[in-house]
Amino acid sequence: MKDPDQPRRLLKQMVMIRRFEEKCAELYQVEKIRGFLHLYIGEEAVATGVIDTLEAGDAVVATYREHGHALALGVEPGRILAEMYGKAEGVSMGRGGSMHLFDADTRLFGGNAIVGGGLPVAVGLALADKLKGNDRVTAVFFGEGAVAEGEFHESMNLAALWRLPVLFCCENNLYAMGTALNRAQTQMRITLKASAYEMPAWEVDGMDVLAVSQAATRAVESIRGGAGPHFLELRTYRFRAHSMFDPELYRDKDEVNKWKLRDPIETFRTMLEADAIVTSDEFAAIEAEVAVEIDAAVAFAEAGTLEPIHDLTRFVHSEEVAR
Amino acid sequence: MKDPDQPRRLLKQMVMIRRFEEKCAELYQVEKIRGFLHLYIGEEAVATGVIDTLEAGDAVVATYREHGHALALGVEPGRILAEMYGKAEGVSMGRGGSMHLFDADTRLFGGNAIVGGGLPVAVGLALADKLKGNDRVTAVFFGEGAVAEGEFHESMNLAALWRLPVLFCCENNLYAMGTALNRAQTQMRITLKASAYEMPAWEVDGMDVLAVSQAATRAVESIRGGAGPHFLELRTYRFRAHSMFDPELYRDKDEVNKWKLRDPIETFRTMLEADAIVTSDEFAAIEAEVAVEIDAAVAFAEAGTLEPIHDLTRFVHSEEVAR
Amino acid sequence: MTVTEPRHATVTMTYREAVREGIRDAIASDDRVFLMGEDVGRYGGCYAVSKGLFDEFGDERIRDTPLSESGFVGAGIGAALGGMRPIVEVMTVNFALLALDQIVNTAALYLHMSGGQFNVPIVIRMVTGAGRQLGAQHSHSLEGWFAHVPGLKVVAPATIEDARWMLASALVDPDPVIIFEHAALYGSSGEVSADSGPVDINSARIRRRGDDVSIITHGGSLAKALTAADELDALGISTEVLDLRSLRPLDTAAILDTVAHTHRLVIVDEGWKSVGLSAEILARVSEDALWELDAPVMRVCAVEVPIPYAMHMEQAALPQVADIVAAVHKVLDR
Amino acid sequence: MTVTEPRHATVTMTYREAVREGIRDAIASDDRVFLMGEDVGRYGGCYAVSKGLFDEFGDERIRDTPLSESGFVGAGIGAALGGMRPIVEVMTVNFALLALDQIVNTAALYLHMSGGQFNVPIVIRMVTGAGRQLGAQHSHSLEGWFAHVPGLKVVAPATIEDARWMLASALVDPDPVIIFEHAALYGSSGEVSADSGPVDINSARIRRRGDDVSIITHGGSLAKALTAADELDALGISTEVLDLRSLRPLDTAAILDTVAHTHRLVIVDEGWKSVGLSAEILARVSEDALWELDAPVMRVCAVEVPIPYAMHMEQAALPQVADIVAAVHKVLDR
Ligand SMILES: Cc1ncc(C[n+]2csc(CCOP(=O)(O)OP(=O)(O)O)c2C)c(N)n1
Ligand SMILES: Cc1ncc(C[n+]2csc(CCOP(=O)(O)OP(=O)(O)O)c2C)c(N)n1
Ligand SMILES: [Mg+2]
Ligand SMILES: [Mg+2]
Repeated sequence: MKDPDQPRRLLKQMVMIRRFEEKCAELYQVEKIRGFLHLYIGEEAVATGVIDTLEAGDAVVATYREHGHALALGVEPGRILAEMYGKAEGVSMGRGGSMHLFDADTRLFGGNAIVGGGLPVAVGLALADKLKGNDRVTAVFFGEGAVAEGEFHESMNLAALWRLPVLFCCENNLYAMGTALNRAQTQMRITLKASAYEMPAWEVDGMDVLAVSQAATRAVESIRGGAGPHFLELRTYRFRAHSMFDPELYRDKDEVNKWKLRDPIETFRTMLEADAIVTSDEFAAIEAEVAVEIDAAVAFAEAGTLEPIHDLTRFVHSEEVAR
Repeated sequence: MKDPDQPRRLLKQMVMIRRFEEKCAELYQVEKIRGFLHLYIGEEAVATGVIDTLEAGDAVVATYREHGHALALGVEPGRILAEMYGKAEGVSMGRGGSMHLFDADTRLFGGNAIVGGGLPVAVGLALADKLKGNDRVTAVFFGEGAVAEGEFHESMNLAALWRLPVLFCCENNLYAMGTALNRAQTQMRITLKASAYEMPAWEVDGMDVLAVSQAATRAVESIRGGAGPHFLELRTYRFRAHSMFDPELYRDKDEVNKWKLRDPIETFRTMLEADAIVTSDEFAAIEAEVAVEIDAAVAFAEAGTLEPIHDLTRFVHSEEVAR
Repeated sequence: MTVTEPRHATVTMTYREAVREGIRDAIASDDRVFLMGEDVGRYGGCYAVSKGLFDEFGDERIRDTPLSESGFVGAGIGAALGGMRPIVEVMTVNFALLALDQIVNTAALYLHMSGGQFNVPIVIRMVTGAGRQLGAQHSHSLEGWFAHVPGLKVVAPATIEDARWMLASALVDPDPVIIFEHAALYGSSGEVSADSGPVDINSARIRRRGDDVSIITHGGSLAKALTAADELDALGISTEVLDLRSLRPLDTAAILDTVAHTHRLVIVDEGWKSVGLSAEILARVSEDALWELDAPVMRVCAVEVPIPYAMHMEQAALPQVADIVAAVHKVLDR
Repeated sequence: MTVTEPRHATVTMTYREAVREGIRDAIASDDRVFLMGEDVGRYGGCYAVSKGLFDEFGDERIRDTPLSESGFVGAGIGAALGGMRPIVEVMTVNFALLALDQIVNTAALYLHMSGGQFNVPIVIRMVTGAGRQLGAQHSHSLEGWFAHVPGLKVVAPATIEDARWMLASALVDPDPVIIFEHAALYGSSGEVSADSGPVDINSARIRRRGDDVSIITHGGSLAKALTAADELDALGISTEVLDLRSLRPLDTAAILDTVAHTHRLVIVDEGWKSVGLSAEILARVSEDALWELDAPVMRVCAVEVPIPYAMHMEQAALPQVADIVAAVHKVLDR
């Protein structure tokens, strides 16, 4: 392994996402967080592994299930939580909520709540980079449900045709709300969709953070080398309901439990412990650090302020002076 | 050949389409026909070959380049021409024009002028047949340009997923207005798009009416046998400009002339004469019959009447009584 | 011959149940009817409207679709052309933006473009509205857009009764009908006639009689208007409340009648004001009843801003009872 | 310090050339600007607007796209977010129905949803209007839909001068601007200032002064309104004609000013009447200038029917000079 810090970093990142979202679920129960809340629990290896390979200046476009992506990009947990509280100190000033995390510093372009809606945007970001001669990559995340949308197809075609630096990351968690993949597609090998655009596409174990990281590294290198867009199908599973409103009538507990045996954090931790890379004491330390960060995040969100109502009509148009 | 009348029938049908459209071009010059006029000249073998295999009760959905399809379905030439004249005797009462030929008797559901727009409609027609237990096929025609549209992708997926009796007929004439296929798709083997939906797909010489007919026959049989949707890529070429407004800056005369050597009517006639299936006298007779029919069509259109203006607001809502 | 109308038996149910009963009825009584949309089946519907129907009717008649709004709405149109009577559910109007080509360029135009040959008897249901902190992409109220388009009919059931019975009427209609259900209404409950059958879906209805001022509204805002009317009543102001019910066609006669009666008008619409439904109502009144007006009409609409997530900001963006009351005071100048 | 404004040099060109010059200027003077759309390059543009630009600037800056309206409009939005200044051409508003998700849910909302972080400096040009017998699917006038949406700016150049210079202003704007070009205008020609530079795109402009009645219109209908004004002049009726230019925001002050001056108003809009742009203008006048009106306002709009192909029917469906003249007589009661 080239980067000696990587294992611990990835592990901590995943733990951070997990504990952060467990806290979100709690806070939702007590109505500190409102609206729709989609948890990423079970899928942490995907955002963690992919985003770890990105560099400063690269862009990310994600969905409504994007807390993990924001955290992995290094957006402050307190500002994410403050956003869900609807506070002015939130990443999007409380205008966006859980589904609309945006951050200019880390180039997080949403938090898009229209299934498939972020894909053309990612294509355009990459087009801008290509036209400017920037050596940047845009990673776009979307569920396997989005693959049925016309916008997916149009975006894949444009990116391939113009050889744009886009990394398409399909988070295949087997369900789109209650619709199992086999109810949405006859051809369930999603990488074959990419082949229809002559785009290199790999199936990756999305529960194995190292596998994700390796595949993403290879793809990002190839993209930066000018080979055009690449496609990763990241096979994963969400352990929780689709959102906080979902009674989960469409899948049975056995299936969920079977996948939980492949918990990306547990399996990685066990491996690292077996290889003596991270000891159980160190793991406990990680948990402790994370707990402190999350407490701080909650404190930050709680202490946040409400934007004054008279500012309601801000941000309909830009406030730049030079019109 | 099982059907002894077929060769002559196909030949005459193609000649009819050719001469009819040549007449349309003339009538456009003298402003009898207005609006957009898209000619099918050069592509006659496609509609002729496919539609010859359909049975009464099957449905057709076509594009704005659909005179050939209407004629092949048996819609009266006079009523088609009257439509382009904007006369009340036209198939669509003059409301539609060249791009919107509709005919309930032959189940021609447009004449759709939105690229890709007819595809979901075809899927729905087939869904209705499947739900009703009808043994019918819906053939939908669209250009290779439509393959980039999201509606194409969504329709292919739905038809495949629900195993609907749809025959997808992609008229690949290599250009979408001025955009050559290689400017629109990286992967130019269009049948591979169908593979992404596990749909059987064949490349067919669209300049050879027998090849078209054979492929369509096989596909339609398979569809009626319950095998779900099939896809034909019909490789053809339009000899004329995209519409009457197109200066054809995007392709050179050499290319056009090369394709004209493969004129579907000329090659078929030559073959039939060589095989002594149709003599040159018989061919002359066909031309003569067609000329008479076209004269009659023009006379019919000329004699047509204008719908009274006070009927303008008809057909916004149905006139059935039982609401 | 006049007969005494028998008083219909009534039952109590939620708006959600009312919509579900309407769907159940329609499917059970007509082989051509089926429900199609994202997660209407196994999941039970995003808003639990179709819960239980999948088990009752199976996957052909309660048809889950992939996420392909243009595709399955278009397929619904095709099925309607093919002789079926599809009820297509677009989860919310926000996602219907992906299906507008099919709704406007196909459903609304086919009858006309075909010279009367092909009508499209489709019913498209969709959720509209804001108020649950779902953010800007999930809070549109675009009824006005649809009400702009000839060839469509647009209705908005605001009461449990209409939620229960409008669907039947929409299915009888030979042309496309769009039904807007406001998300905030699903949990509300009330009395419904047990066997009304198809109701008139072209006319508005007075929901409260009054003499001093009229409020015209629809859908999710009706309850707010009625609450405002109660508050005003306590202040001695008698308010008439007209529920539009049909947004296209608009019941101009009913609109003019209430204005002729009270001479003062407040329009309440959760959509944005500019070029919205409220503008059309105001326009019709000004065109046809200008001299009836004793004061300029007031519009109470959403503030012209994407709907924010934070609760206090979202509430500030949406029409509130207090805004309605204030507007009434203004048109009454007291 | 007052300086005498130098009289600008003028040149004569067609509307089509004016739009082309605007694009050429923008691309030549700013590396971030490029034109993207269906057949804008090798074909020279569906309406020949961009003819020659492909040879001049090459395929990166005059970028042909596949037929993927949602995809390439969204890509334009992304490119704008990434620091470019794309001009995206959607061939006609009819096909923009396929791109509304990106225009409304992304372009119009990103600035707001991101709490002010991400503005979208995209310009989207599209052709609108009817009158050339293209049938119902190619004849929509949906400016009013776009004018309904907060976060968008919407302009409609009706003159050669505006066709020439509005684009520059739209590109300076940090937020999404939609430019509607009426198909019937491309062939018209007139004088243009040679070096105006960006013009104000928020205000309406009086195109003809008059005292008896006002006509408010925009885009393709301006010429009809001016012709009507000429005819009325011959009858001794003095007509003021206001060209809206900006459809969102509407220049309410200018609207109210002309009404305050003439007290009688006719609105001309090629879009359908119900819940259209004309409704909003009428509504604003009624709200803010009710007592200024000496007669009910008249709207001259398209008949509420899909636009038919046959010439006599199409013309009957669209606002005509004679309809405008008749409406003026009606509001003047003479
Ligand atoms: C265009 C659109 N259609 C429907 C929805 C409602 N919706 C929200 S999430 C979701 C499921 C998406 O599934 P998938 O893409 O697999 O992502 P996952 O939620 O599994 O991460 C649906 C249908 C939406 N937000 N946008
Ligand atoms: C959605 C949409 N976009 C653009 C157009 C304009 N347009 C009309 S025909 C055409 C080319 C279509 O090419 P193709 O699908 O290959 O069919 P062909 O004309 O070659 O038969 C275009 C771009 C349209 N009618 N609809
Ligand atoms: Mg999923
Ligand atoms: Mg083609």
